[in-house]
Amino acid sequence: MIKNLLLNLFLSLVWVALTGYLNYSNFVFGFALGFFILWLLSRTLEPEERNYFFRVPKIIMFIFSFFYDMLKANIEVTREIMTPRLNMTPGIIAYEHCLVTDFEIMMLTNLIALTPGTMVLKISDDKKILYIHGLYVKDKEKFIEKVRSGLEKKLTEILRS
Amino acid sequence: MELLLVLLVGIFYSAGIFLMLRRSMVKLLLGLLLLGNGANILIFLMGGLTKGKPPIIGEHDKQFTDVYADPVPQALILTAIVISFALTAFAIILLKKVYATTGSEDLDSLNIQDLDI
Amino acid sequence: MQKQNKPKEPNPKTDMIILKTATNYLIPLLLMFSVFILLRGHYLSGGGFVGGLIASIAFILHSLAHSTEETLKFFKFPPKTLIPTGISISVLSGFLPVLFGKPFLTVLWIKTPIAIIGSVGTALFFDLGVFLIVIGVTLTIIFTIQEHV
Amino acid sequence: MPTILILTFVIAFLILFSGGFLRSKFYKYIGIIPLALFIIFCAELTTIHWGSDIYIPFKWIPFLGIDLNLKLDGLSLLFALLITGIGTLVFIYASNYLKKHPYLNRFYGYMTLFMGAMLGVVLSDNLISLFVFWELTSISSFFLIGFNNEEEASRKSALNALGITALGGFFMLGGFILIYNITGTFSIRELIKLSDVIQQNALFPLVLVLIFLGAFTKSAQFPFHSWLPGAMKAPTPVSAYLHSATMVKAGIYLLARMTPVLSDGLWWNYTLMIVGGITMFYAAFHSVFRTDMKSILAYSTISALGIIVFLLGIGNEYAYYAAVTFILVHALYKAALFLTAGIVDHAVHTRDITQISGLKNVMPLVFYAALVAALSSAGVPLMFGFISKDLIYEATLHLPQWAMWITGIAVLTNIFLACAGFMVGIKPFMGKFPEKFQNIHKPDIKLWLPVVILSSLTLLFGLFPVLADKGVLEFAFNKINQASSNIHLKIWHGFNEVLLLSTITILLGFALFFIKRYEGKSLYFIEKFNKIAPQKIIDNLAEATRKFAFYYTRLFHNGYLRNYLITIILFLTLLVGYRLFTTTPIEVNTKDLSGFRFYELTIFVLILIAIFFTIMTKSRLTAIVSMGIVGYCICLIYVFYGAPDLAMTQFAIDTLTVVLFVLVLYKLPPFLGYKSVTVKIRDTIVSAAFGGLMMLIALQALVSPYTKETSKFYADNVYSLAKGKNVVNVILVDFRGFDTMIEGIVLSIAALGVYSLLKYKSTNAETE
Amino acid sequence: MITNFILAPILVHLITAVLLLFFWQKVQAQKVISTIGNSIAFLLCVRLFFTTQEEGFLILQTGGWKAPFGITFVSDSFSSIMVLLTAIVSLAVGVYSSAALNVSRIKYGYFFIFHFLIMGLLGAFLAGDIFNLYVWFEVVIISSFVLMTLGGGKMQMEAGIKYVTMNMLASTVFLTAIGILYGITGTLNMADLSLKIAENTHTGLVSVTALLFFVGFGIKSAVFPLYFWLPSSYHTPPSAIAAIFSGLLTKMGIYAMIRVFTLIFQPDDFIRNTFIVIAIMTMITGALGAINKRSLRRLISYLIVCHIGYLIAGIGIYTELAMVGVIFYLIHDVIVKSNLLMITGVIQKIRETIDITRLGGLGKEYPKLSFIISIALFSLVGIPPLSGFWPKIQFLGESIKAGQYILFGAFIFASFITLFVVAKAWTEVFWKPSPKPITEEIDHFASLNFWRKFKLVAPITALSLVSLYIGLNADGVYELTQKTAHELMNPSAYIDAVLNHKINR
Amino acid sequence: MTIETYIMWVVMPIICLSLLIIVFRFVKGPYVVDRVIALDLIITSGVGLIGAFSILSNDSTFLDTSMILALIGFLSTVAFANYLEKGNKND
Amino acid sequence: MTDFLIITLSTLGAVFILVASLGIYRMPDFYTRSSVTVKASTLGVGCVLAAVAIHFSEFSITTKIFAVILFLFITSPVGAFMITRTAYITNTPLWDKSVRDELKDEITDEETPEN
Ligand code: NA
Ligand code: NA
Repeated sequence: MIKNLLLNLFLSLVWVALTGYLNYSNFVFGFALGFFILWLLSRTLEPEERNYFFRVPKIIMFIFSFFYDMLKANIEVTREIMTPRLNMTPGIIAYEHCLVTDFEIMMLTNLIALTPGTMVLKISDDKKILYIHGLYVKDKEKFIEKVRSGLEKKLTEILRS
Repeated sequence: MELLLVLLVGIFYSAGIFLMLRRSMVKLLLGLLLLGNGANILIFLMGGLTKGKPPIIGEHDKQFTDVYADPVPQALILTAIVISFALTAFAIILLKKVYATTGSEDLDSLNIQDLDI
Repeated sequence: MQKQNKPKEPNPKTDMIILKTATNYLIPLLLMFSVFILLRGHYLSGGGFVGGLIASIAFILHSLAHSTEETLKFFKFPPKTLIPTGISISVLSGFLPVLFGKPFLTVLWIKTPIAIIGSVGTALFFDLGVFLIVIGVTLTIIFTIQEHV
Repeated sequence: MPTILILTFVIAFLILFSGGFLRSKFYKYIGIIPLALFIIFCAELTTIHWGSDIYIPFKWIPFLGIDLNLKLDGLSLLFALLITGIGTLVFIYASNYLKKHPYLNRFYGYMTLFMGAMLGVVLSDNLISLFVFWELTSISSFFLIGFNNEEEASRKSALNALGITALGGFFMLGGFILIYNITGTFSIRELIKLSDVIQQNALFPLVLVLIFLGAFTKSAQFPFHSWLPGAMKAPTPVSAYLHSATMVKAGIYLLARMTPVLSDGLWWNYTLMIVGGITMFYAAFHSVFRTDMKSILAYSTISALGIIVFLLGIGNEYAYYAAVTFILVHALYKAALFLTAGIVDHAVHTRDITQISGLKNVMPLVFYAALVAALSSAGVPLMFGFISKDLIYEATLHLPQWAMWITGIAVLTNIFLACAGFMVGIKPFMGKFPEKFQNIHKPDIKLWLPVVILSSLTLLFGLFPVLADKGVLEFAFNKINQASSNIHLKIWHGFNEVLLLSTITILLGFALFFIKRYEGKSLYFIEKFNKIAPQKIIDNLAEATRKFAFYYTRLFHNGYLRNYLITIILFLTLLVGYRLFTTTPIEVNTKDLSGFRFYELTIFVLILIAIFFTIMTKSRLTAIVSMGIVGYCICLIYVFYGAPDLAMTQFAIDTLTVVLFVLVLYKLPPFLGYKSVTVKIRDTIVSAAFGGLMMLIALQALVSPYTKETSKFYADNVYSLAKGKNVVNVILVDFRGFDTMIEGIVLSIAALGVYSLLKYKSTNAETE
Repeated sequence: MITNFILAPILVHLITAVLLLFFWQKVQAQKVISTIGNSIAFLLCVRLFFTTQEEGFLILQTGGWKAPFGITFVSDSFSSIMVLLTAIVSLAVGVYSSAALNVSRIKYGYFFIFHFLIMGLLGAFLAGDIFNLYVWFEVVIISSFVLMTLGGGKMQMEAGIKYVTMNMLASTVFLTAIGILYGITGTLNMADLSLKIAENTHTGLVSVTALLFFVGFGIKSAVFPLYFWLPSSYHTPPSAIAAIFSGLLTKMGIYAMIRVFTLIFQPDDFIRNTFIVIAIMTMITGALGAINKRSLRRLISYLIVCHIGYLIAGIGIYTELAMVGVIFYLIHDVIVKSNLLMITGVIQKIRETIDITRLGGLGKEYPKLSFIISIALFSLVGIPPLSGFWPKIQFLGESIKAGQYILFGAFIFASFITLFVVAKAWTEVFWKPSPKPITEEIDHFASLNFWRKFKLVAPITALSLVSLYIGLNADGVYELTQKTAHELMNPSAYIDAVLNHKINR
Repeated sequence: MTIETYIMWVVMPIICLSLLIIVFRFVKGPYVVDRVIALDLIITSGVGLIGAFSILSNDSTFLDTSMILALIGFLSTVAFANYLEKGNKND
Repeated sequence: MTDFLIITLSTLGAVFILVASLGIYRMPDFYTRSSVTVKASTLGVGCVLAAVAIHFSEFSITTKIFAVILFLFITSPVGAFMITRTAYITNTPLWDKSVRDELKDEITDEETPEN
């Protein structure tokens, strides 16, 4: 995967060098072009080496969906803040995740933190449980489900496979 | 803005001195920090204010085409900031050491040896 | 407000993984950025001082996330030795023109510019010395304190 | 001559340094040194007789008009002969008196040093070189008085003597310098020609006061006489030499020397007469009540010095002649008496005249010598003292006004002095020889011979006064008077009122001597007056000064850092503020100033709040967070005004500072505050005044235009010459690179300092 | 001509310090390197002094930028005198330190801080740029902070915090003054400043700025009422450290004051009168402070304050002759004060105390040492013809000439008190029998080997001899000081030399 | 209406208002942690302010400053967190 | 078109920052403040910076801005996590209307198993 990424970057740099313009549209174009070429060439490869080409679109998808979630949560929070009364039901939830590496845990924690209205307070000693502070945790299961099917699932998709 | 900054300079100096006159060593240090910042802003002010025009020649130019902020005070302040950091760092550690040896950070309790004859 | 019981001592190791992992990715970024800031100081804002500060902040971050001992493993010699090294580089770059019969600290330039960095002169080495001094200084201060907290 | 002087000093230091290297045998012959000098000076007598002064120029510091020009005239020679002559005798005397003393080398070192210094005083033509030697005599006197320095009384006396004479010396130096300012010369020869210039100067009274202070302290005039009785703690040879015959006469010498320059017939003369008059009477009166031989002699010496000062004040020819004669007379008999006292002390280990009697049988030779001295002191005819006493009365009687009164005082003084002389020279030898002194050892020849020589001279000059007169006194007189006169010393003046007064003096002196009862009571009587005595006043003054010094020092240096700071700030604010308001009209030039934007105002408000919080909060952490905000806001200000480099550095440093604080603060207790509202109000006022002042100064500086020559040069050449575009950075690494280098070193020192400070763990055993 | 040579002594100290850093914790190596570096620097300083005296002004424009744009180093007569003094004191104290200090202090970097400090002093004396002067000041200050507090106990820490605070305050005032100065002139080169200030019509503001400099330097040089840090701190560090402090640190403030008030500002009547009033108060305060002190160091501390008053007074009188006195006194004072502090160190080694009431009998036990010490003491009190005496002639003379009778009185008072307290201390320390029995354990000095004794006593002897030389060769010294004073009071030659100095890039 | 005026009169005022509100929280506290996140928020908002300002002054040099703010701004927060934890008290 | 984008993004960004600040002002306890502010501001700043990137539309500047945003997205949540965690450890109280605190349960459970 790393090899492919580097190759792709190299190709885009070559493109920039060839055209002689170092600006970002040119670079992005070079990257896209390189990606396409590599994708074409990758058909001969074994499947496990090809996952790069599936993951890049996934990452892009993930970023967009995350921004969308973030926006949505933000609006929710905005409503909470702007309205005179506080209707929220905050609390701390113990959330058992299925992640493996520290990097994954960090990513999840950061994403939870970035999402308005949620916040990780603590990680249990066996690293299995995240204690999450949420604004609306009246329905614990729903909250857990939202995290599990939302962030965690997408995260595992892009980080694994 | 000059007037505002001048006022700020005054405030920095006043607050710095006021803090230095407190009993706590930490406040003393904070006071010194404020004084240093006040002096920096004063120097900055002395170069005359130029809004948003750093003294850096544009990427494609070989000379200044526009007005630019006086670079000399900036260089002086940079030096002063760094020196003041050095002194502050040392002073902070000294504070720690004083606390460790005397068991107090109360400046009023550090007056014994001056009274010896 | 609910009064909480005194919690038990947290296990810092598990809690720190977030900071540790983030730090592991940030440090190369910070170090690269610091070199970037150092090199182009002559043209854009930056220079040895800020560069050095950023580089040292990278290590400080590491030491906050892990421990001082862990961070010190990056260094073959203690960061203290960076100080005389940095001073030596600065002074030597200042002294070089003296050998050519010019005043101390006169900047000597290599005729042809080098890629990425641009014109290379003794000023760059001077700034490099400053860069090293700042790293040495900051790390010496912070690490010494951390050991004594 | 300068060679001789320098040689004397060299020998002095050689002796001082010799340690135990020179055996005490060496000191048996040490009298050769002064003797050689004495012979040299005697040889010079002929030159003087030819009528010319000897003048040897010797360059020293031409820039200051200071030289070592030596001048030997009658007056100098009189003193030089006294110094070397009596010196010879005392040196010989002491070699036995202090035999086997472990620090004999120091003793003779100091003595030789003193002798050289004293010769320097009388030979110098230059006021500054005179002062140099003058101070050296004080110092050597200090060391000699404190010679037995393990006794507290010795140390105290030495200190007291040094204190008084040195203080006077400093004033005198001031006087000399003042004279130089007026005349442009330090040379006494020149000054004599310029005496009108000095006397007509508005500062002449000040000159007089300063010179008098010098002379009076040195010559123990009232009220500065008190150090002299204390100086008797010195070994007796020292007392005889320094504190009677020579050093104390330095003041007299100076007055005599300066008479042609400063005598104005008014201030000079009346001051000398009054001070001398009081001194001679006061001290003479006191001397009679003492029981310690040396104490009696000390007071009578003071009185004698008073007489000479008094005579110089009278200022007629008789007086001057009397003065020079009395200098010699006194030196001879007083030295003899002192040495006698030493012999007695040496023999019976006491100097209390109420205890001692009948020594005549044991040491007849000493008795006769002492008797001669005592008689000379009383002015008995055929003694040299008689001649001088006559001249004194002549002088007082020749006064235009108050002659009778003043003569009366002089007679009274002389009666007391006569009595005092008898008390020392006769009392110990008369009467029954007590049992307890049976096994005393008889004085060595080295002890009695000097006394005998001195007394012989007294007798010799008494019988043949012309020897002394033509020998040296006449020439000394001429130097004071600046003209010769018809007065000459005669053994017999015929029957006149002077003889009558002399007779009265002698008779009453004897009467007093016999009527007086010798017991401790008299001492108690005089000590009752100690409360108002000058010494007591000086002591009280010293104690008051000490106390004042204590409270004054404590007032300022009171241990509280904040008081120090507040003093500094107040001083700065008042001084600079006063200057600002008195010289600069406060103006605000609004037209050149840019207006402010709301975002700048926002930052301003943020800083304000943060600073306020820093001040008010009781939590250390909150204070630090506030400081963080202040720092970041400053960083934003730098951004707004085109200083990205500054902003970056400020931010990075600020972050580091916060980290540092946080790391260190970890264990400190919460803030302590001052409860007192007064303190807070005071601090607020002081700091507001200071800040306000800085603000006003900055404002005025903004109004003042300046050329941007330097920054323009940098901007113009940054690319062409320094190949950079960021001017700030180029300034830092090129234009003003040296600052940066040193700044890096500052940082390094701080870091290593932090390292050492924290790592170093001192143990109690290590002191340095 | 390129006179990089000016920087040679500075660089030698710098290189020595850097080398010492590489030999961290190696005590013997530290001592050797330090001594070698010190000696080389000493020789260079001596040469710098003589070259300057022969050739007039030595000027270096660092970076090859002509004045007033680069940083200029100037060695004029005054600077070179200060450099020479620094060299003498640093060599003496350097040798002394290697025997006087305990091993841990050396291990924890005493020597390199020492060299940095000396380097800072040399730099300050040679700087021709006001901001560069500030930076050198900071080098000295931070080094002194470290030396002040290194390995200190409670006393030293307590003193340290006061010392640090007040010195940092002084730096801020100095920096502020520089800022204002730049604001009204737009330049930092001292020669250029001189011209620009002379042209400036805002005389009031100029005078105010000058006063700010006065206060800034006043704190550093410990004048009344800004002197508190000195008696609070000088008695706490080890004698070697105190020796450099007392000899050179306050004098750096004086140096700067003289430089600024002769070259940049021509003091007006108000400033001159301020100087004189302050001088009088400083002398009196110092003298009174010394009277009751039992600790020798505290006593000397106050005497330092007292004698700073002499110097300030001389500057206040502001005549060429007064300046002659100031420079002469400065030369004398640097040597004597450093020496005295080292002497207290030796006394402490001998008796474990420097409290005069608990000392005694030194004259009997150490007669030769006592003699050497007495030279220093006599020089201090100005017994003629020793070094302290000569400048008093100018001080007294010029104060009378200027009609300053109170100042005249203060001089006499201060001289007298100095003499008295020193004589008193002498009687107590050297004459009085020792109040406590001297045992082997107390006298750490006697048990030292020859070389250590030599290293302790030789510097003291050397400085005493220098004092003696200054006093006995007053003529030569006057020639030097007169020339220097003339240069200072007529700065046009300096300005001309700096601004018209040719350089080739 | 140019971008500059829009930024000047709409964007910057909003950010400034935010800063003032944040400072209000800073003043109120009540705990140090509240103040610390206020500080953190000021720094982050400062990045935005610098961004807006660079549009305003049409000078990209300031972005370097915002980069440094973004990179090391959280260091003080981390330090405070460490401190509070070790100090184990919330004064 | 670019002007519109710049205006939209910058306004959006500013508003997000405002929301964050209002959040920190209005929210009742530390945890709620922490959970609404840090990210809102991050998003806001991201938007403003995006506007800047479009404004300059230069490669080097855009990459720089990407870097800034990336850094912000890495560092901000880490800082927030650290301080929030510390807040909990140092007994900063929850809002009294909070519905549950499972962390406390867990900790007290472990501490006092007999309960
Ligand atoms: Na710098
Ligand atoms: Na201005």
